[in-house]
Amino acid sequence: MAYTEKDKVTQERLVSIAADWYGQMAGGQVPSITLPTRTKANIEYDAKTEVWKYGSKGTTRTANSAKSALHILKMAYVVGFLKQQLNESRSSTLREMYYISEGWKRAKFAAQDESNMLVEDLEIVTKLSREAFHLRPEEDGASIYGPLHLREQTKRGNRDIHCQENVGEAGYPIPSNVENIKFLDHDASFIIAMETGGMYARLMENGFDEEHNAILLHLKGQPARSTRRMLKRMNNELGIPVVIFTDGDPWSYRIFASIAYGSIKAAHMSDILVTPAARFIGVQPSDISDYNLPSDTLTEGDTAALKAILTDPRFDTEYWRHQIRLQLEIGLKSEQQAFASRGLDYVTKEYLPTRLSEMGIL
Amino acid sequence: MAYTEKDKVTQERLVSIAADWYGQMAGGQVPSITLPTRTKANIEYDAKTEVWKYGSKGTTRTANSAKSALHILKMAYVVGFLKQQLNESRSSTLREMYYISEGWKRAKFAAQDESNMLVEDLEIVTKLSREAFHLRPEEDGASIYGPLHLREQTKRGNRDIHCQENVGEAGYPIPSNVENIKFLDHDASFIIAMETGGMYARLMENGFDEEHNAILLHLKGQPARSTRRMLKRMNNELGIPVVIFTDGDPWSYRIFASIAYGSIKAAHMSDILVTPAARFIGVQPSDISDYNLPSDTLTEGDTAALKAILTDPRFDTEYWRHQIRLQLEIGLKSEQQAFASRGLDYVTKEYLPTRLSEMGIL
Amino acid sequence: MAIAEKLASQQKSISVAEFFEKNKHLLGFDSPTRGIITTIKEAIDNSLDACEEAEVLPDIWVSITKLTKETIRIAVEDNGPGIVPDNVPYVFGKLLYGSRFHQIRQSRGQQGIGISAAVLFAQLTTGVPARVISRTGADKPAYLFDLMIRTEKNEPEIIRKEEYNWDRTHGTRIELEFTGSLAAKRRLIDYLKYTAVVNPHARIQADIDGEWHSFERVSDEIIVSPQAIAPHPYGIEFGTLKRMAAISKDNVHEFLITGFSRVGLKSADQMLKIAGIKGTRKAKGLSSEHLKTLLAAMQEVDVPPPPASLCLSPITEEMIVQGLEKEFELDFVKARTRKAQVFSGHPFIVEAAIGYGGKLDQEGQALLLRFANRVPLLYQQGACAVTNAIAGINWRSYNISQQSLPIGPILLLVHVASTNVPFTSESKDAIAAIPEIEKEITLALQDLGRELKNFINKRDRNKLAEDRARAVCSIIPDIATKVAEIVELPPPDISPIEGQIMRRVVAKKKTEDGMVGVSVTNYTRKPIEVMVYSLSEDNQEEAVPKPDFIDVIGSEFNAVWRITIEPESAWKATYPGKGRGTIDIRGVDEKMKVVVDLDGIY
Amino acid sequence: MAIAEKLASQQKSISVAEFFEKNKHLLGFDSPTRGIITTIKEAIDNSLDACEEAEVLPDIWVSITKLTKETIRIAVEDNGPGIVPDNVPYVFGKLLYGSRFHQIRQSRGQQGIGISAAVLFAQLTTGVPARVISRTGADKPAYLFDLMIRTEKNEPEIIRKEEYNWDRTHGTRIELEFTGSLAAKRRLIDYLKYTAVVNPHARIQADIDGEWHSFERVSDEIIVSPQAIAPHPYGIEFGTLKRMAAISKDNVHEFLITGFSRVGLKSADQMLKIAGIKGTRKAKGLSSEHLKTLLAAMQEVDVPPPPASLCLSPITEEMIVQGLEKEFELDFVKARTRKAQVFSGHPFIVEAAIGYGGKLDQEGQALLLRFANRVPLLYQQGACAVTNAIAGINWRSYNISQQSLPIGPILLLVHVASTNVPFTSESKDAIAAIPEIEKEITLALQDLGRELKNFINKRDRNKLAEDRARAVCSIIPDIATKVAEIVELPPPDISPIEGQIMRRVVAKKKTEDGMVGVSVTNYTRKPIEVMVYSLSEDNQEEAVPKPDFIDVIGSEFNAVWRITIEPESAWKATYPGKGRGTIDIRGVDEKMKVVVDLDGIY
Repeated sequence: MAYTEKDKVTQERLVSIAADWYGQMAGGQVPSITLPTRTKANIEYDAKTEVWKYGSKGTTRTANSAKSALHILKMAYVVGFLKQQLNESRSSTLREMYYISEGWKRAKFAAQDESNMLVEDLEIVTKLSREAFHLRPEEDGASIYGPLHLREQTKRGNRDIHCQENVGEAGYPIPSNVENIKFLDHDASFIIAMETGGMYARLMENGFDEEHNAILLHLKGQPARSTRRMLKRMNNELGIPVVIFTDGDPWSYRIFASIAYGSIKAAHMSDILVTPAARFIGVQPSDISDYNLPSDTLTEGDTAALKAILTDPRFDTEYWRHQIRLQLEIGLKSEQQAFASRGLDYVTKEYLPTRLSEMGIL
Repeated sequence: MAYTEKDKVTQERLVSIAADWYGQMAGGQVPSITLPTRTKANIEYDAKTEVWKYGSKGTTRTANSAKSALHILKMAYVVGFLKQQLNESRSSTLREMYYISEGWKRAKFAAQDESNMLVEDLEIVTKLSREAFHLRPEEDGASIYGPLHLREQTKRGNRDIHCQENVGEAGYPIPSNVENIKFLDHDASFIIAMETGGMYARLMENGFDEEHNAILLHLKGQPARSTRRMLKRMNNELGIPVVIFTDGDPWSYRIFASIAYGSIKAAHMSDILVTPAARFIGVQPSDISDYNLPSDTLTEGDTAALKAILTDPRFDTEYWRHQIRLQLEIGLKSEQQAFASRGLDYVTKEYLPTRLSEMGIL
Repeated sequence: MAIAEKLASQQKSISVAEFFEKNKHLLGFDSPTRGIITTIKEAIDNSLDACEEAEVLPDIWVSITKLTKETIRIAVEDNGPGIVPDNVPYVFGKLLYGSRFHQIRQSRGQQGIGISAAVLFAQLTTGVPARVISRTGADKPAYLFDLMIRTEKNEPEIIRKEEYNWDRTHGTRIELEFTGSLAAKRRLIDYLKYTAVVNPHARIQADIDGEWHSFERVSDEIIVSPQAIAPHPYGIEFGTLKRMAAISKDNVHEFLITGFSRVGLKSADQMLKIAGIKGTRKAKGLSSEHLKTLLAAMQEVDVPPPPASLCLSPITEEMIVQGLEKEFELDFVKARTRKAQVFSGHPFIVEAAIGYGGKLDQEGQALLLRFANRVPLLYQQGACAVTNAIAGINWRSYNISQQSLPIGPILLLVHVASTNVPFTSESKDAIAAIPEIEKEITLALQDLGRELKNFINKRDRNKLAEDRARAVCSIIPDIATKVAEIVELPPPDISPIEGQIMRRVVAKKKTEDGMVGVSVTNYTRKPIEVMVYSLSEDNQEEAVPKPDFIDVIGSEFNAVWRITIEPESAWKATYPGKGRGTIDIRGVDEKMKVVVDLDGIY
Repeated sequence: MAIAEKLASQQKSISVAEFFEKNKHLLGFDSPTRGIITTIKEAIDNSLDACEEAEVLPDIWVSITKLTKETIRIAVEDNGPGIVPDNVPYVFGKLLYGSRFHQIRQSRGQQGIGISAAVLFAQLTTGVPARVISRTGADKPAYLFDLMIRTEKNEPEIIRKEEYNWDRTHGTRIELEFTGSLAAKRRLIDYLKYTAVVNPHARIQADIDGEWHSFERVSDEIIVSPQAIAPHPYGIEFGTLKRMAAISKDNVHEFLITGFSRVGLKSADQMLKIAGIKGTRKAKGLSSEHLKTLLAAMQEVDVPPPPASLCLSPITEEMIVQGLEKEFELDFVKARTRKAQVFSGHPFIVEAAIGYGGKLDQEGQALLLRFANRVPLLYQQGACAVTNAIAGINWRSYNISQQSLPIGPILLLVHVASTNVPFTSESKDAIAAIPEIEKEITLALQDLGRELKNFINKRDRNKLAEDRARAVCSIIPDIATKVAEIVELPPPDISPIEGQIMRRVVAKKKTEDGMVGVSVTNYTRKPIEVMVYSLSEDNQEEAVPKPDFIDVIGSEFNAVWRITIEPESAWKATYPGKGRGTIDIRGVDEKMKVVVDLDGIY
């Protein structure tokens, strides 16, 4: 992790935040910082890159309340820490930084959440990702299985790996820093990213990857940044179509949205994390009745989440409006493994081939 | 997954459960089934195998309450389903079986938990593991990084993998069925299994595996059966010592206990899942004061859990009594990444070497 | 200072009638609506008291007629002993005139205020005189009076008095005209209903502006009127003692024995000894100082409680239960009459009842019926010691929800009978919080609460067991089918299992190794006596135990056993044979019996 | 039937004294403990009423002495007009004897029962006669009486009457002996304290068994005694009308005008026209039917409400506030005297006050002071309309927690003044739930609640802003240090930032490009007037704006500006120079001022 030129830029951007505050204070002004407003109302579609980004609405934090003053103090400490870490070519996790803050007296973090938020703020201000700060995510990357040959630059040298031939049944696990991967070759028609491990294993057991030249990807719930970056790179650099297969409930649609549209939390990272070409294969609300799937009644929380989706600009399309309204109407949700009620092979022999050809991929 | 001889034994054991019920009913008796009582009070230390197993206390479920009758009915359906699955050499996840139960009318499962419990009951009665029933776990296996060379028999043929040289930074992911792994070679002095990904990455970044010939293993919280089985096999078959490195709180001690002593839930599987030789390296309650670690106050839940541990026969040793009482006294807990407050290298340069030599491993 | 003379000139005596005219809310005449209920209550109380004294079964007739939009005429008529003509004006036309004020015994009215206050209220609102008709016997004429009260003097004014041709041989009728409305009709009917509950010997009929309500008597037993007793030494105050002594002609020793309840020769001696007074002195001559010493001495000597059975007349448990059942058709009702107790020297008895289910409202707070000396209390429930005591009981421990009062289809009745019921005000709406009384109420209701809990539990338990068994029996066939499918055999006969679960009597026949077994299992909760019939080609003469009777019909043997089987027990007979034939049992309800021939299954 | 005669023989008249002796709880003599408070209350009420009528500033002396373990002597003495000797026995020895019963005006006592009931209670418990000393003027002798009540007749019995050598020129003293205890001493002191609060013109001194309590008068204004008024046509009942007509000598027209409040020529004409009665007929001769029609007509004509200012005597807002402040030392207190209103023809005025903080208990329920006609109500708080009204108000909307009553360091005072305060019972403990009265109480308290909310909010806001600023100022230096470390520069001077945050007046000097800027920013919330002093080697004659004064001291120029700055505004002056020298401001508290020379930083 020692690309000195890149690190130098990062350092400069971080220090310039402190320099701004210094200037404000020297001029007798209360220090402040302006950040884009991080709400649903302030994300906008960027036609050029086809992703959703923060709009022009900004929120200024001025140190004239104890809360804001403390926030700026903590930000100053984080900037100081990162500056030093970059100087020394070290890296650390957010959790480690949280513990390092023990020595920061009043600037000590009250909770992990707080340091996470603060690092996001710095990403936004510097227009750089946390990986550039040498901050490692805690979250686990997903696994890949399929006809893809890649080279990972590790601390122990380069590793060439074929994601069918050189890996066990659990596949190739995506490392935390995807920038270290170079694609060598592939023979894939499409990538199918799945929410659950059960479905990933089902497709593998049924030989779906071999039959359709598919890359199987296990998202493990809400996908980690590295997973999203990996999807983006495979789609962007190798031109492989991406389809997303999740449960049929609002939380799962949000998984899809975070891949295809970008998340509100990480809208400032949309350029590198979002795969606008990714498409939703299912479980669609219409599938629940079309395939007579076992289902659960929507909870109050589900209904509220669906209604929130209806006001989410990212979902403001004919397709989603129709599907969400349908789901609110029938009041049901189904999991992707629910297809098992029609037999263990139904999903690979019937459902997915049908949907893929509907979508023009098969 | 088609080892017909093994499958035949499995099938016979399953059918014999149904045969018992048939006999009871034909004789005018209400059908019943007896299972070991699955509470803390009924696990006993087995000196021969050095693991904790269910004792002799049994609970008999007789179908003279609606709840028990329904339980027996569901068990009968599961037995029927598994008999057929084995016949057809198929496999499935618990979740898939849950959905298949949609077609079972009144025997349909009300919740996933219920089918899990039931499969555990069948494991106990048949003295076979769920893998023998061709039931795949949903849970994710852990990752391994270190000087270990192995061969995995996959559905696509054998794969030979060296867990340092043929894998990326995320390591080698343990597959769901560890029985398909054959160990080829290794150069390891010990295995260090860690609770958090942050610590796993820290040891890798700091070159701990190379410096000490250590196999790093990321447990990902409460370890999956496959992870525990893998540890057991490495310890048992390769004779590599195992140390466990978790946070310093009661939930983490339970992680250790599930590896070294067996869990109450899976006491019937202790023989194949438990590594009695595994040792706890930290975070020990005594480390909190010895190393002046950042700590949190114990919650009411923590205190209750610690007190429960004091009555747990598995923890009835001098060492644990001392540590748990100490922790109750100081009223604090610390995470493993808390060592970062003393610098990013402290854990690999100071803490672990000191502890390992105390334990006679280094 | 001239001011004192000026003030003195304004001072004058106020008549008690004036006082109550101004303070009519004190007597329960706050509003015209309430005034009507109070009037009827006072009239009925008087009628019931009079009938009791005359030992007559009361027959009371109430009529309420709307004369104009705002005027109402009330008439109450009874078959009581009547009132002698000379007394009629005073009974109805003078406040504080009565026969029971100076007596120590249980009665409904006591102060001699109630009915005259109603007359006062009537003349205040309409100015129409009260009309009273009364006759004291078949041999006497009836008289009709039109009466008013001279408020400033508290004296009756006779407007009219004449002989009257009345078909009743004895009784009294009063008619009053009020300004008021029938807004509280519901409450009035409740009042009549509750009065009927605690006066099961009375017949009350009411014509409420054309609506007819009749409350029949449940019991023909004439209530023995409580007798007056002398004051008890523990309940007396200095002023009373002084007054009693002043009018006594006896010596102190005799004065103590005759003047007080439960004071005998011995206790009188003790009292005098402690007080240091010679028993031979005249009571009249004792100084205040002596009397004070005597009073103190009287408190020190052990004297038994007052003779409650003489002066109090509880309704009795049986009568309360009958009364409640008639009016509410309950699933459960129990009553308690507690032993007499004393507060401040006044004897009292608490009676209570709990009713459950039936026509009671399934939801909301319990229906609370409060009574004092057989009179229903309709107002100020919240201020009453009864309500207090009930709210203080932990009803949840009887599995009854509670929100201050208990909640559910529950009726609570509490009756306090005393020579001196301590009301919170003269309108007699609520019983004052006397700890002794509250304790008795609590104990009575706790006792009843436990019984109610048992009743509810038992009912719930039976229902639950039945439901549970039914649920199990609906699952067993599915198990049989599935299990049979797995083991690839025909489904077994599950009727004996069902019999066992449904707590039936199950008879089985099964043949193994040349021995036929006939068994009868009693899964019910009661012992049974049955006849077992076995019709078979096998010779059953060698059966153990031996049949009570064997009949040979052609080639078949008909064996009969007469047996008794305890609950949850089984009887069995065996004999050599091939098991051909049939069995049956008699003596058990068809619905309770399951007969299975296990030889027929395979 | 012989029974009727037997019953008749037992019937007799009951004296009102007997009645109340038996029902003493009705008058507030439930227990010896309570009896003592009631006695003192009745005696003080009488004293205050008498002083008011005589237009004397009341000086009341109370003494309570424990004679034996169980006996207590109470004495109450006043400087009132005294009572003429012939009347003394009746005032103290006869129930229902008084001067105010037939008058329509606000007074404390009304029924002529209270003090004689105390005498009755005393003789009942100890038998010791009441002692009364009274003198009506310096030119008259004082008389001493020992009095008892003949209960069965309700007549006074004079045990002793003699001239007495008394040092007072006028006044009355009563002494009574009771059986009882001082268990309620706390409540008694409260009663005296509360009485003092609503009678700021009275001095009350008490010797409670050796403990001395003094309540000084706050106001020397003599209260004008309320005057009696005629009844209002809306509040009259038929019976009263009939009685009034019967004793009238006027014709109906005159009868209406003189007999009733607020009935003038015109309204009398209207009433007669509606009733169809000739005005010239004598009122006395009208039949019941005519009177009924007249009464109805009287209700139909618009008549203004009764003249409350004449017959009622509110305490007034100012006096309530003074009284409360003296006794409770509150942080906040406000009072409201509402306009007079009418219920059932009786005029009434509601007054209320809210107090907050000070010596009040920080936790628990609000302290509730209830008054009726200037008399504190101590018992039955739960049954009172005042409590009801308070509990019905949503105090949470005034940011006050509530659990039925409001919670916190709050005092609520409610005074209901009326010609006829509707009590729930004759013991006068609680005001009855009259909607008109409850509404007035609610409105008064809601109004005060809003003011209290404003007070609390403002106080909280100021405190909060100050706390917040302090917190921020403790963090700013850390930010400065850390930021300086990152940019590798010396820490900046942060005093102007602190000045801004702490809302101070900040003066700054800063030199850029050869121009010196002197600025003063007023971050406070008020406009300021300051003098700016600038001592410098730079010549400040060219400063814009021009200094009001320039002094040359050696090589230095001393410039002075006198300026006014609005809140949150700044003033600035510039002049060419190098920025050497110092600045200062005067006219602002040192603690509020921050002066920074930014030229000194780098």
